[in-house]
Amino acid sequence: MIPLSWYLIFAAILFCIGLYGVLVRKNAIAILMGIELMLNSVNINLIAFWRYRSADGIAGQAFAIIVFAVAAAEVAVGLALIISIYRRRSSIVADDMNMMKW
Amino acid sequence: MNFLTDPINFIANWLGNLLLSFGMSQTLVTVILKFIGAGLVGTFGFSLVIFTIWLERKLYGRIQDRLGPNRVGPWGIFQTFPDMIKIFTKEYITPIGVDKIVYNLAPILSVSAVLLTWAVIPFAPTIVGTDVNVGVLYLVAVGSIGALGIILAGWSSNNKYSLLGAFRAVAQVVSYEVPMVLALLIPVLLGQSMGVNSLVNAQNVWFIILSPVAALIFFTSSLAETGRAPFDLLEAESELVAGYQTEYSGLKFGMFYVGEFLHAFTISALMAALFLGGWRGPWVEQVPILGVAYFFIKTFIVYFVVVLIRISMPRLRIDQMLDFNWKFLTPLALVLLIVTAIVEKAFIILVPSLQLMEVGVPWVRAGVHLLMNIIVVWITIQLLKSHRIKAVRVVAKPRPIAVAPEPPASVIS
Amino acid sequence: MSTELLVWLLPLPPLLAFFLIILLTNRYKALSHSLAVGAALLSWLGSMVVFFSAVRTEHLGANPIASVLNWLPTGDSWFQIGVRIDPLSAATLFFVAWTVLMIFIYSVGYHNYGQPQGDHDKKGLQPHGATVADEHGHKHVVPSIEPMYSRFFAFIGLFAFGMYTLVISDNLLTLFVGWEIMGLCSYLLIGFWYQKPTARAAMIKAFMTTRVGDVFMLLGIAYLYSSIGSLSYSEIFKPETLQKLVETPAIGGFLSLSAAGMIGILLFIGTVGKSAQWPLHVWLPDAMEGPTPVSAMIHAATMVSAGVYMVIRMFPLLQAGSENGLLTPAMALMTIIGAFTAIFAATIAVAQNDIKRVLAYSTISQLGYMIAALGIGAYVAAAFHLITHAFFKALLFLGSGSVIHGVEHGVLHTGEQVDPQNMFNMGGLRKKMPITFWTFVVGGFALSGFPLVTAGFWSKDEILADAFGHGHWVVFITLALAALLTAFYTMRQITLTFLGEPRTVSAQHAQETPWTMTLPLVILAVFAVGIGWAGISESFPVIGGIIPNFAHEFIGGTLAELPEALPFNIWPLIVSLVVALGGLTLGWLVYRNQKAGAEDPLKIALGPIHTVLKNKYYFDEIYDMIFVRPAYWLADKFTNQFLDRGVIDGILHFVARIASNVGGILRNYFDKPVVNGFGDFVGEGIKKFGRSIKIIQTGRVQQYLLMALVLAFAAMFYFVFTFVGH
Amino acid sequence: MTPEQIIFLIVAVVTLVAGISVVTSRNLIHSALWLILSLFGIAVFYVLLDAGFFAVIQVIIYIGAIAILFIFAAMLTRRVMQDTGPQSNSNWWLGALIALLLLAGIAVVLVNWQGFTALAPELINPSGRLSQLGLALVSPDQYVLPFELASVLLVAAMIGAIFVAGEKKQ
Repeated sequence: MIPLSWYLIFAAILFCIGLYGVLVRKNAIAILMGIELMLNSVNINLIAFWRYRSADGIAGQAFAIIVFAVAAAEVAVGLALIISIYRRRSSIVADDMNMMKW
Repeated sequence: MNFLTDPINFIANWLGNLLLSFGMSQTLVTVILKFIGAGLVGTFGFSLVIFTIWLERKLYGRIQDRLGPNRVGPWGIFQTFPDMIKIFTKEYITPIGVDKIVYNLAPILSVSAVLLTWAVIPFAPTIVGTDVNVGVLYLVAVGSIGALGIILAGWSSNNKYSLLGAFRAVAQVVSYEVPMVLALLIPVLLGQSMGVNSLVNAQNVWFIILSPVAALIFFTSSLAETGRAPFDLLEAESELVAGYQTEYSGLKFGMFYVGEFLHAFTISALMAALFLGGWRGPWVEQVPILGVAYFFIKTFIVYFVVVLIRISMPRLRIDQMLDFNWKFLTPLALVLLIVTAIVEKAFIILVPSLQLMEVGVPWVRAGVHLLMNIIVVWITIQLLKSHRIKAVRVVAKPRPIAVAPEPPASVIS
Repeated sequence: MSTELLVWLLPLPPLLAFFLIILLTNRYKALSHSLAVGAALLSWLGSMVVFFSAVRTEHLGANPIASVLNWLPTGDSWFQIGVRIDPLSAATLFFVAWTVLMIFIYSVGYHNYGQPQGDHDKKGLQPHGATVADEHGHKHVVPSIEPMYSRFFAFIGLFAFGMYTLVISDNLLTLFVGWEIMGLCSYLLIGFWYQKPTARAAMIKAFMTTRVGDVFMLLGIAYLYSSIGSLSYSEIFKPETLQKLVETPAIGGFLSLSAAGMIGILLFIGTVGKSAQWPLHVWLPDAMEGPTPVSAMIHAATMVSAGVYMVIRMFPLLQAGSENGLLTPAMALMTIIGAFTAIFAATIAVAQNDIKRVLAYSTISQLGYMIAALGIGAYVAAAFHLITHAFFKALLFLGSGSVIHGVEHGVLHTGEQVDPQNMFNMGGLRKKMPITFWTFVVGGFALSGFPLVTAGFWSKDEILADAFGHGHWVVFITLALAALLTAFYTMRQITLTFLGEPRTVSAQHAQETPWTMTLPLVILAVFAVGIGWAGISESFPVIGGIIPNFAHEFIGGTLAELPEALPFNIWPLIVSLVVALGGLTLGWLVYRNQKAGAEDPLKIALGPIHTVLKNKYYFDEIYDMIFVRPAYWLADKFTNQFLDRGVIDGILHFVARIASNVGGILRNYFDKPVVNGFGDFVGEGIKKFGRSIKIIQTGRVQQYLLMALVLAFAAMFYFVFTFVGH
Repeated sequence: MTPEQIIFLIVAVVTLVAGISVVTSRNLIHSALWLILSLFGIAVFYVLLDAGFFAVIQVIIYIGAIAILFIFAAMLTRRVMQDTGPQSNSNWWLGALIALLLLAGIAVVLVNWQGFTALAPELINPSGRLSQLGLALVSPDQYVLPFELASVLLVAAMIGAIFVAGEKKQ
């Protein structure tokens, strides 16, 4: 039997990896990938907590479904933005997009 | 259970008992049996392709007023074997600049995705790889892996045409998944299950009678998923050389080739299982092995249609094809799904109060669904009529390539 | 699905059709009428299921099919709305479903579906015909399709929704909602051809006149609610509630009425407006400006019936407090108004030439019949006549529409300038339009009460027998006279329209209408005959009792105690035989030899009285003088010039000047120095501060995130250590 | 060590290695492929957690749609197959520090929590769970509102994405 701690630690590591990707990758698409990793680790937590803490309910699963939907929406809009930016500026390096300042 | 009525389970039982008597644990025996089963289904699938390739070439020939393969074996039936030997012994060419891992991974993904589908197809009431309770979703999931294979092949080849083929693949395969899933939901709704075997079980009346439109949508969109004519834009030879498979040779190309044929056969099998009653037929309850025969008869009928379509239809243009998907198939499938859901729910509510005769209920239900389908089709046709393009689309006026110089004025006078 | 749920769903299809047509399919004529007719068909199907399950239910009156919902919270209780199918509403539902479906189908043909677009047709005007060329190149003018075809179906869909709502509702409020929806639809449909000035005037007239009745009805409903705190029928008709209402005197001791009487009279005024009883009858004849299916639906079968339906529904309340056969004030009022209207409208009908106006006055007269019947307590007879009348009057209206349509065809064909609605321009149509002729004859005979065969005979006879049996002599004689006149003008109409020789070229070229119009006629004709057999009194000689008196048993079951069946008496039967046959014969004798262009023989016989009748006793002119002109004067001179411009504007200008002065002072001495000064100070300060820290804003999203996280960690560590410390 | 634990450890290691490769790989397409592998690993976890439905959904949505979208976007925004130069910005050490700090923080919080090492309870009625989830998502007193909100969000995202990425016709 696998204790809950394994899943939680695993999810935490994955979350931190994703966070690292978001913080340091130059490429905007890679940043989105980092976000996906973070969302997935959250989903693992949701399902794991559901399985270990309240297996007779469905709250965890329902939330996971909604996370799926949000992730899909986020990727669609994010990639659309990236492609649109690429079309205008021929670059998807996040640091190049620094127009929004004084 | 005896050998004559259900040989496969009989042998499996016997083998299991034998292994248990060797002192193996129950888990291990199950695993071994599952592996043997998977190996059998896979091998069976591949060997079937040998036959379908011959069948298709033969049909192709007959339609074009040729003989088709006719040298190796009776009616050329062993023609595929020399071809196989040829393809096995060809040189593997790896172009410069390819992404090697991905390049080699792509054909494997593409063929294994198709083969994975066979895991949930019920051949007979008792012969089914594994009856996953979300089998229909599994089909979709596995289908998307196939798309992945195509994209990777196109990208990793370091070739413009391959990449274009991959782009088209994304546009086509991913788009056509939408109406396919929507159409798949209709059997799910009617059979009230997502397991493929329980869907077959639920078909007292074949779902193609209950919802011919759904069957048609599913058939069309899965045909587009296979990427065969008239939807073979991923590899349109007149535009893209050979699309995503341009840079492949030898066995790797063979894998794509086998994958395509197997895919065509698989969608016929799915069509048979989901809409044509699968293994259902007379006396199947007593003799389960008969189900295999029924199943394959239905599958081959559908496959025959698939081949006929491939042979006789011209290729679509990419914009036409996407228009057809997003502006016609998807809305139609959505409307049909809503209508079916409403009718089904209304029927479930109504049946107790109407006190219909118990015996007639499935047929009444089928009739009501069929009627709604016909109404949907009728309204669709009316809408199409009223939106048909009234004038011929205006094409830019042809410009003369070279203008003749004005004759000097003196000539005229 | 339970029957209750089905009842809830009955009004929905037409409403859906209305919205779909208005919002989506307005441009597609075939789709629109398919939607509307399909919706009517669905509702009809549901109604039939409900009706037959109602018929099968034992003691339906005591245990109606009903369900309620909490709707509006009113303090600590809920205002409930619900549906209720008791025998009366079931029977009403039956005829409403049939007539509505027939009229929907009829409308398809009436608006010339399948014909070409008109040459000069404009929205808001009747179609004027289209020119087509046949294979020889000859040009013909044929009827053209209605330009606002879809709109018509949307409106009648909404109308059907209102009617179904009214019939199935179990309380006065939703009944009133349905009532008002129908009022609106009637307004829209009468003015359907809104570019015709007469249609515009008629629509406003109809709306305003019925509004008078509706206001009183709303007062009655409000009074009822404030007295007993509920509007649902089952609450109102509890014996203790009725007893309480009878014992309470009306507000202000008005005419020493009881509360029950007061409410009854107020509600009855609503009926007077809706069912076009004297003195609010003036709108109905003018409403004939609308398309004929509308006349049939609104002004014969359903909407005007709704008024009568409402008083029948409220009968226990109206009757409350009557002892040993004495009429309550409300019932007495109903008797007087009903009987008077019956004879009054019948006399006018005799002198009308427009085929639809005759029918309109006939409708008023027949509704008066029902009201009078109810007034003398003949509950079942009134309800029964309501049903039979709905069928044969819808039949007559649709038939007249068919006639007009046929003659219009002739008018278009010949290009003659004649009024296609004037009966003196017709004649001899029985050969041209046989189906219309025979069905019209069936309807006309049913209206005149042709003995034994037709439905009208049985229901009318029952009313007369009731009046006779309860000793209301005056009512009996009045109604008998009205019946005589009815038979006379009906035969006048049939003779002028169908018999004899064609009096114009157009009539010669009239043509039978398409099947969408004749099929409803035939079906309604079957009902116009057959529905009467459901109400043959059991004591009737020879044929009584062969068929059980279904109407009496079933509809009578609505009341708490079944009304007793009257013993058979030969006199009212003889009278009704004499008036029906006599009137018919007289009508035929007078008009059989009418020549083209000749004077109306009645005019020669009656002289100036005929002129009075023809001008409807000058009621319109009188109302114009008494109500309309003073209202205009009041609005212009008093409200507009004195009140609005003088008083209200003056006050406003005065207030405005003061406010403007106060504002100026505030601006100069408070706003500019204090508020602006402070605002500028804050703004400048923020600007300086921002200028000094703007360096942090690099525009790089990842650096922001880093900074945010670093700060979050700092905050976290601070809190963790603080908490650990304590 | 039960077989389950062995499977867990193998899959976890593969998933984490794939995850690290996602954020460090120089080639964006390889990143995406590693992402797919990582997502597959997570799907396996769902199976281990008795949520087979989610495993299938994970494959359909993440691998069938999202990952393909990533690859597609990467291909669209690429001139050459190989990326050159470092793929991380100059703050990479700060990012790594923050990530490690966060991990440490979470670990500290988790270890101090007494439910940390709980074992899974027996699953009641595993087959009816899917229909229970489906009913809960559309029943008015449970999750219909969030569910509908999510669907509205998806529609809005779809329209937004089409609008943003679509060619502007002048």
